[in-house]
Amino acid sequence: MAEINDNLSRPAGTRASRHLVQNEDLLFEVSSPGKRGYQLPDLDVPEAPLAAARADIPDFPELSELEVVRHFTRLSTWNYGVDTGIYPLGSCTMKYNARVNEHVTRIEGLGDGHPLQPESLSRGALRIMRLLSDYLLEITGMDAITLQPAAGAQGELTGILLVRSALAARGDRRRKVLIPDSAHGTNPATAAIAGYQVENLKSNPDGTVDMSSLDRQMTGDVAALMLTNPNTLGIFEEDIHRIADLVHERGGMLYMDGANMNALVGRARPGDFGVDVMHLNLHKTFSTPHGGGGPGAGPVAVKRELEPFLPIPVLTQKATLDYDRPQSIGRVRAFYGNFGMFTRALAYIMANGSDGLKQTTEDAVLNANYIRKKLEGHYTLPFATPSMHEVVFSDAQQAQHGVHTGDIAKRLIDYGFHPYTVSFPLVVRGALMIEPTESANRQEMDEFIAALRAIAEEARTQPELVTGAPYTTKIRRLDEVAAARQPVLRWKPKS
Amino acid sequence: MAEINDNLSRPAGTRASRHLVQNEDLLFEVSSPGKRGYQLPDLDVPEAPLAAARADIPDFPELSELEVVRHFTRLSTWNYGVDTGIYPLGSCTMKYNARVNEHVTRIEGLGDGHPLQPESLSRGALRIMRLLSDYLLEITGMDAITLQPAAGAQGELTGILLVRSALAARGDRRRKVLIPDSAHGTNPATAAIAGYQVENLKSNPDGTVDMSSLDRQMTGDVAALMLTNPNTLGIFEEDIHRIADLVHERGGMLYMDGANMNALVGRARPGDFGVDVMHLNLHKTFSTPHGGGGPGAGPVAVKRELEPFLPIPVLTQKATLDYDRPQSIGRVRAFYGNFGMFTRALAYIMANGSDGLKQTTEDAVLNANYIRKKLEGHYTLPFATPSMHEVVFSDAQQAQHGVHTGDIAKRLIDYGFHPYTVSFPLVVRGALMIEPTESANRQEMDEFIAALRAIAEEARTQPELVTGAPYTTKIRRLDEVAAARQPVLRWKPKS
Amino acid sequence: MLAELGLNSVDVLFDHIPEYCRLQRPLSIPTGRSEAEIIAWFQQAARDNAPGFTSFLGAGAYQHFRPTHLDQLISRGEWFTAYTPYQPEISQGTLQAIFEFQTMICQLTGQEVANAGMYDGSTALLEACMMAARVTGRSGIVVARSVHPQYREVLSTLTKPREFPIAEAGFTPDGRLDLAALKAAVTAETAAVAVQSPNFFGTIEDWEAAAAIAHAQGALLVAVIAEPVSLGLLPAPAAADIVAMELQGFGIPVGFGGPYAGIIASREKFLRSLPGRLVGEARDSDGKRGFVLTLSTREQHIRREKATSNICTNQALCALMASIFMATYGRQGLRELAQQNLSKAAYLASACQKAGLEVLFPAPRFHEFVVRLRRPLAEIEARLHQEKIIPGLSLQRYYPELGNALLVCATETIPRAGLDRLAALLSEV
Amino acid sequence: MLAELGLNSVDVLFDHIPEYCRLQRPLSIPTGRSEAEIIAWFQQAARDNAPGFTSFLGAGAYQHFRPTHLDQLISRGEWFTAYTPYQPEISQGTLQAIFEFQTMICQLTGQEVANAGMYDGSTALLEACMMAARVTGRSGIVVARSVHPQYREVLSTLTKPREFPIAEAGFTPDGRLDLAALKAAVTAETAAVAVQSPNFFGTIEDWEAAAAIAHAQGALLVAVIAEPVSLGLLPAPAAADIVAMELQGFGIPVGFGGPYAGIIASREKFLRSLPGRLVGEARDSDGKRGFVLTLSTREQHIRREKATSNICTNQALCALMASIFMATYGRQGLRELAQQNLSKAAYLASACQKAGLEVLFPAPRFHEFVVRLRRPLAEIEARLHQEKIIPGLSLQRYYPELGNALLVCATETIPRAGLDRLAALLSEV
Ligand SMILES: Cc1ncc(COP(=O)(O)O)c(C=O)c1O
Ligand SMILES: Cc1ncc(COP(=O)(O)O)c(C=O)c1O
Repeated sequence: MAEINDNLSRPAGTRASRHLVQNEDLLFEVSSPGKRGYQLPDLDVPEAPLAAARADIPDFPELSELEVVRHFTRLSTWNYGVDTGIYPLGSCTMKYNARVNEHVTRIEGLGDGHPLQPESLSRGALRIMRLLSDYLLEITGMDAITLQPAAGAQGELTGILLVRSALAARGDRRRKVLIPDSAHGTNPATAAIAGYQVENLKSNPDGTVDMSSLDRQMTGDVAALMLTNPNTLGIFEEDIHRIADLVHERGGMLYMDGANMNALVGRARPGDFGVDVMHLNLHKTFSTPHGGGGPGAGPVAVKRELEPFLPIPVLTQKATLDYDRPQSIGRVRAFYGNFGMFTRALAYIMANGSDGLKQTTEDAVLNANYIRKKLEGHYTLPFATPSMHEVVFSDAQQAQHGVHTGDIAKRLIDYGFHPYTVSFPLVVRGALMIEPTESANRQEMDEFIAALRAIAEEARTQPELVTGAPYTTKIRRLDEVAAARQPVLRWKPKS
Repeated sequence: MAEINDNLSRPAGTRASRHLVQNEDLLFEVSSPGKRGYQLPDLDVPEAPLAAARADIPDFPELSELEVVRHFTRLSTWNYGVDTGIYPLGSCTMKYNARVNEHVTRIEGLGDGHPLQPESLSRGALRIMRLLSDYLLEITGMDAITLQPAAGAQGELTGILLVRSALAARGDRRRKVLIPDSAHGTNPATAAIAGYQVENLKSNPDGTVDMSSLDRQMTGDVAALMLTNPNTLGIFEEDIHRIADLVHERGGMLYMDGANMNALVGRARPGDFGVDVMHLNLHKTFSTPHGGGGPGAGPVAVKRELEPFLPIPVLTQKATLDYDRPQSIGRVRAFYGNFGMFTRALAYIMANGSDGLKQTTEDAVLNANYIRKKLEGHYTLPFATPSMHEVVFSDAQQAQHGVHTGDIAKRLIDYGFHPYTVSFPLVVRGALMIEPTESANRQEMDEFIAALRAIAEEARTQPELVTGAPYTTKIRRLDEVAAARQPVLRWKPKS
Repeated sequence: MLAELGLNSVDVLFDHIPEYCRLQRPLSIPTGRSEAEIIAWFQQAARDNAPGFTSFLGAGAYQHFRPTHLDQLISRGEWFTAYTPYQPEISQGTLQAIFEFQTMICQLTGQEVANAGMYDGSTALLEACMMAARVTGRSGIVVARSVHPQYREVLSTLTKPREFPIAEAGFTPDGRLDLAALKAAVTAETAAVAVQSPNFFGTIEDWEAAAAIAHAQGALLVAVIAEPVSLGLLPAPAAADIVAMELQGFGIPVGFGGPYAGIIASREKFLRSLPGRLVGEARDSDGKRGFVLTLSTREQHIRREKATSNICTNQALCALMASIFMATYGRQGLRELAQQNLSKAAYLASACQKAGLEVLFPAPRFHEFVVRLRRPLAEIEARLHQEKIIPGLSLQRYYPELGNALLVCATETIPRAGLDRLAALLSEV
Repeated sequence: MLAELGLNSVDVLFDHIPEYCRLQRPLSIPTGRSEAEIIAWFQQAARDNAPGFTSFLGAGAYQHFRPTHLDQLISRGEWFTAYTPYQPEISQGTLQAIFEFQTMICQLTGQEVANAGMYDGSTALLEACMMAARVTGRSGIVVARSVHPQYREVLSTLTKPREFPIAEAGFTPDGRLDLAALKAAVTAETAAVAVQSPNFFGTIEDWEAAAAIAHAQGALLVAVIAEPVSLGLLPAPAAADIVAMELQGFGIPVGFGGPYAGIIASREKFLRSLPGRLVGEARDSDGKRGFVLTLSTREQHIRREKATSNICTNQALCALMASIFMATYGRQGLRELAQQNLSKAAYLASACQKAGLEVLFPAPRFHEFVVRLRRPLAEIEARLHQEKIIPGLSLQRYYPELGNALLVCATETIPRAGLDRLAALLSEV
């Protein structure tokens, strides 16, 4: 074990070293009575009384400003971000988050603007929303858009509600939504919340929609097919035209989960291949930072028929706010959505421009295919179908030695890389879902490839080395099962 | 050795863990042809020709913006700063660098103001300089000040030139400067550059100025005594009155190195105890960040007699610039000095106020005495004299086991702390010079004390453990001797 | 790289996309612009808003001082360029921060468990009501009319497909929830009773009274809090069963309405019904404490259509801002901050009264109140804008029954002179 | 803690300070103010300068676009809250960055070694001359009158005590160093010949010619460079023996004159005479490459009065800014940047000429030039300030012989319209 810790745990010649980091206890444990990290101006009006004020907030932290800075600095050093290195989390599009996007978002007059200030004093903000909307419409080929949804999943919900209203307007009430088995979990969860029954649609051996199943399942009771394209296997649904036609013929609508739009920008537009409604993830395709799990933004773009139902307020062509929309589904979120993501996404689009956006798409697809080519054979490729912006392998070969995708992921950490997405999509048993994005450079991709090859070799020759990983981290593999069995979800003072 | 690496190297229950960090080669090694990290606006005027333009900058780096961000992010993770933890580098006053100081420095109209813009358009900047000057004069008890010197050492040089000019104005030309053996290296270096012979003044057994030596050496040929007070041993020169009187009686001037002014602010003023001229280090006492080795700022404050000689331009009471100073020594630096440090220091003074400044001094002195008390016995205290803001031990006990101050420092790293100042001041053989500053909190000081006690124990029982340290860092102990023997001071392409 | 793939053009990689799907022209978007031009463009946009105005707008988005270290800390790449901490060994920073966040939310709200965050207050209210429905097996919702109108709109939009019956309970002339009306509205079919405090008018509600009414019918009380700063001084909604809170007031920029962050806190016994992510303590193979995402069998990526919510990406970075804000102010500072807000609004309300304006709703309030204007805001607005003042929010759209009512908010950011000035101007125009 | 020290008051710790030294009253400074008040105070101060003005000032402090990631990176605590890398094992970030910096400076200047930085360009010139004196064993300095006047002032101030004789060499009507005058001034006593290019007037000098004159007498040529951006296009001063350069133009804020950073680069054979810090490659006990401060026997902390300089704290963070700037622009970008500066100034100069103004000095120039005004700047300034324009620097103080001369700088930051506007205004007033 000592040997493993010492040598094998730090594979030579890789990205990874081990270095000193600071331990840091919980805020409550480093707290000491009477400290505070901030000073307010002296109160310049009489102190008002409040009869029923609370006595105290027991055990709430008490730290100096420096202690706060150190605490959150130290914690950050245990994290890994895009700024740290390649972050090939499939389906998440972990691309570079340019600093200028952060900068413009914080400009005075934007970062501190109030959502309810009069329109006459919000011209700049509305112009930003209008221009972003226009660009997104041009990119998707759709007719109208709402920026309101807070993330992809909320975009899905908004989209499905639009479908429901549009069908209702046709006098058509349907009870089901069809979802491929490769879909992201938010798709079925959304459909259920929107009051639909979810029906599973099986993939064919190519990893795409099985047309005969679709033909069978696409009945008059199906409101929509929720399709991801390229799908979560990174495969473009080549039958998209027939799919769309079939759905439309049967009176349904085609919802596109646009999480993978980064494979298409500048090369193909959902509006041109039959999509009725779709969401975008600004935090994926348009580089707004992932922030450790958000915020994101999930604009929903629609074809003309669905436009009357968009959430209020609707941004008009003249960049004013229209609340008078009798057919609207209503609001899906207070105010206008995650405005700070709009500024970032718009800055991203401006910086890239039409040329750069297309190049970005091409680089993302090229990188994924490069990784695919270099890892084929070392890992099992479940589908021979061409890949777009991401590639999904399975751990079939490694599983024979008792090494699974989750183990390989942990071992990748020892090589200095953030793992790929583990065990998704569910249609592939033991999936390794790899999305390099356009941001990965050649040198680091080669190192990443070499690492995964080396791990494949380790899985054969020293499987317990892989299943015991990671070794290089401050905290070793955590027992998630025990954690869930007796959940401890908050700190409590020792009594 | 494996055992050392594994267990002993990471002392349990300390601040230190080891965690994954990224390796990163030199810029030139990660460079690839054709990349660039920045885009300029299109040139909107005709491209002008230049006959004798250079062909190229061979091997200059070529990186994308993300690669630049990753490079400098990764490099930073191998560093240790005040934000990381306690940084008890004696004489350097590594205190908290408040973020608001950074913020105000970058406000539009300040950060981008040009030094040569007309005074009528620089009122705010001049007001900042005036207010800072006034506060520093109040704190030091001196009569006039220049903010121009770029750091402490340049402040010293400025101060000594002022002495030279003032004496010359008295018709008195002297050749020597007297400097205690405990002084910082910049003191003798400065005196030499200012054209003086340096004469060493021995300390007495209390670690302070030996009055009889001073009496003997303070001749009519000595222009100044350069005294640090509290001195570099952290000891206040209790005879300061007699020292000043003696120097003045013999026609010399008393220069005070104010690097340790953080022990006095709000409690004692050099202007009240006979100092004629002194410098301050804004990056020490007034918390401007150390930046990995600067920038600093070294204002020089003087008594009335020296005022006519201050560098031009002189800031008047009305916050205008006076260039008409016939007796001035001239400029010591282009423009007005490190203005960005003035804003930070002023914000620091404003945030603390008279009450906070005094408290800060008290906390700094209290912390140093706490550490002294807790380490006494474990390490040898060469002087029994009371300590102020820092305490100096010697490695006498540890040296018996072949463990020296430099080894103890490296071992401290394994415990998660930045070392103290090693081997300075020179009057103490094997010095450990510890300055916690007011920013160190009790908990971390206790851990630091425990670490130094544990190392004292290790030095006795496992000296080779200490002399082999550090074990926890990415790079182990570096061979500085070999590096100096065959210096490699730049990267070169492999031929 | 193309060569290594045996390709002569990147186009080949797109060949399998059917011809008719492919875009045959460049996007009609200008070509890439430089950073300098982009910054200049946004600066112009910013100037076309209201930089430098003194604003008395609140209504769910509150201006507070944001400590400068807050943005500096979250701007570390390790925070803002990471994603959901799926790989705990290299995400302990985010995980520990969320664990701390959950704890602080519990401490503030008097609840036993809190999740890692929702999108915002409005969607948190929705999720809370759906959770109540899961817990009670009922679907009726009674919501106070003094809950933020936009929150109520969101609730109505997103529950419509599942046909949750929603009833409203009005408010009394003192600006508080009409408890009698509430009592009448709550039935044995009621899953959730949603009450906001301070309510939309800034008035402080009585959690215990509302809880008693809800519990009497077996319904759950959903406490809605749109201004977290109020919890520095106001009693924790410990009587509530679920707390749906907006965190914007805790250091998140007002920023034209988002991104913000919401949370759900509740009782331990309802844990398995909670929506959203949860972080829990765990041990590593050496026995060391660490943190992991836990109880994910509630979530969409495992449970799919049976999940407690469809949420995936939440507002983690905003939650981190809130954590840093809470840690910075701390136990004493938060109280002082709340006290300042209370005092500023009290001063302004009385200044308005002294200036002859009618202040509606006499019940105790936090930092917002309603004042009746002599004329509709639309008629006097221009004059106030000239003075670089945004006086507050007209309630015309949402509460026409209140006439020319203006919702005014005064936080710690407005010095006394600014308060005096507003009172003077409002009485003039 | 006091208790543990057996003290009942912190005052005891100051008791050994003699009574008469102790301050018996509080400092006459206001008590501590809040962050919000401090920010407001500085914002007011900023407004009292010239925010939003278009400025054509250069003269040793140049406005360039600063990539936004630059400030974000240096704001990481690991960079800006660290100090001099005395402990290499926990300072490899700073050390590697300086090693890269030294390399890039060598690549740009065509020199063999470069130090880790000096305070600024003016003090770098001084240090270069003192170094030349050490190397040559002489003390005479000949400096071109077209070297930045403030640099010359600093040189004069700081060499005075050691009585280094300084002679000046004038400039020709084409704006270049008068080589004949230089030749006449350089003697066998001359240690250093200091020449700036682009010189203070923006004119480009001939390094080889100056070097030949210096070397003919055994003196060293000190090349002064006040605008590093010029090196993107201008030939490296490889003929010089020492380069003294200001780095402000490489991403360091103009910021009212500082902090900036200077450097000294030179030939390998003069290495032991270099002032300032140096970082070198080293191996650790496992044979891994690392970096350390090296050759410190030249420095004050080891050598004391025999040190090559008294410098200790230098301008490391500014040097880091320069490194990030250089790495960001890179091999191609730096050239393009220089080309844009060259072109803007050329355009403006010709626009001024077209507008009927006299442009002095016909020799090739970089991004600055001298134009003769019809009236003294003082008479027309107010009008230009009204238009929010700062037209440049009057040369009255430093070069009275040039009459109403104005030094004008045009960098990449000024769009064409701004250039046209200045030319038009200058010809009007
Ligand atoms: C394919 C797909 N669909 C939907 C989502 C949900 O988007 P969000 O996390 O923004 O709610 C994701 C996010 O991971 C995704 O990958
Ligand atoms: C006592 C003392 N004097 C002088 C100096 C020199 O100051 P600076 O580094 O700012 O030039 C120092 C700096 O370390 C010091 O500690």
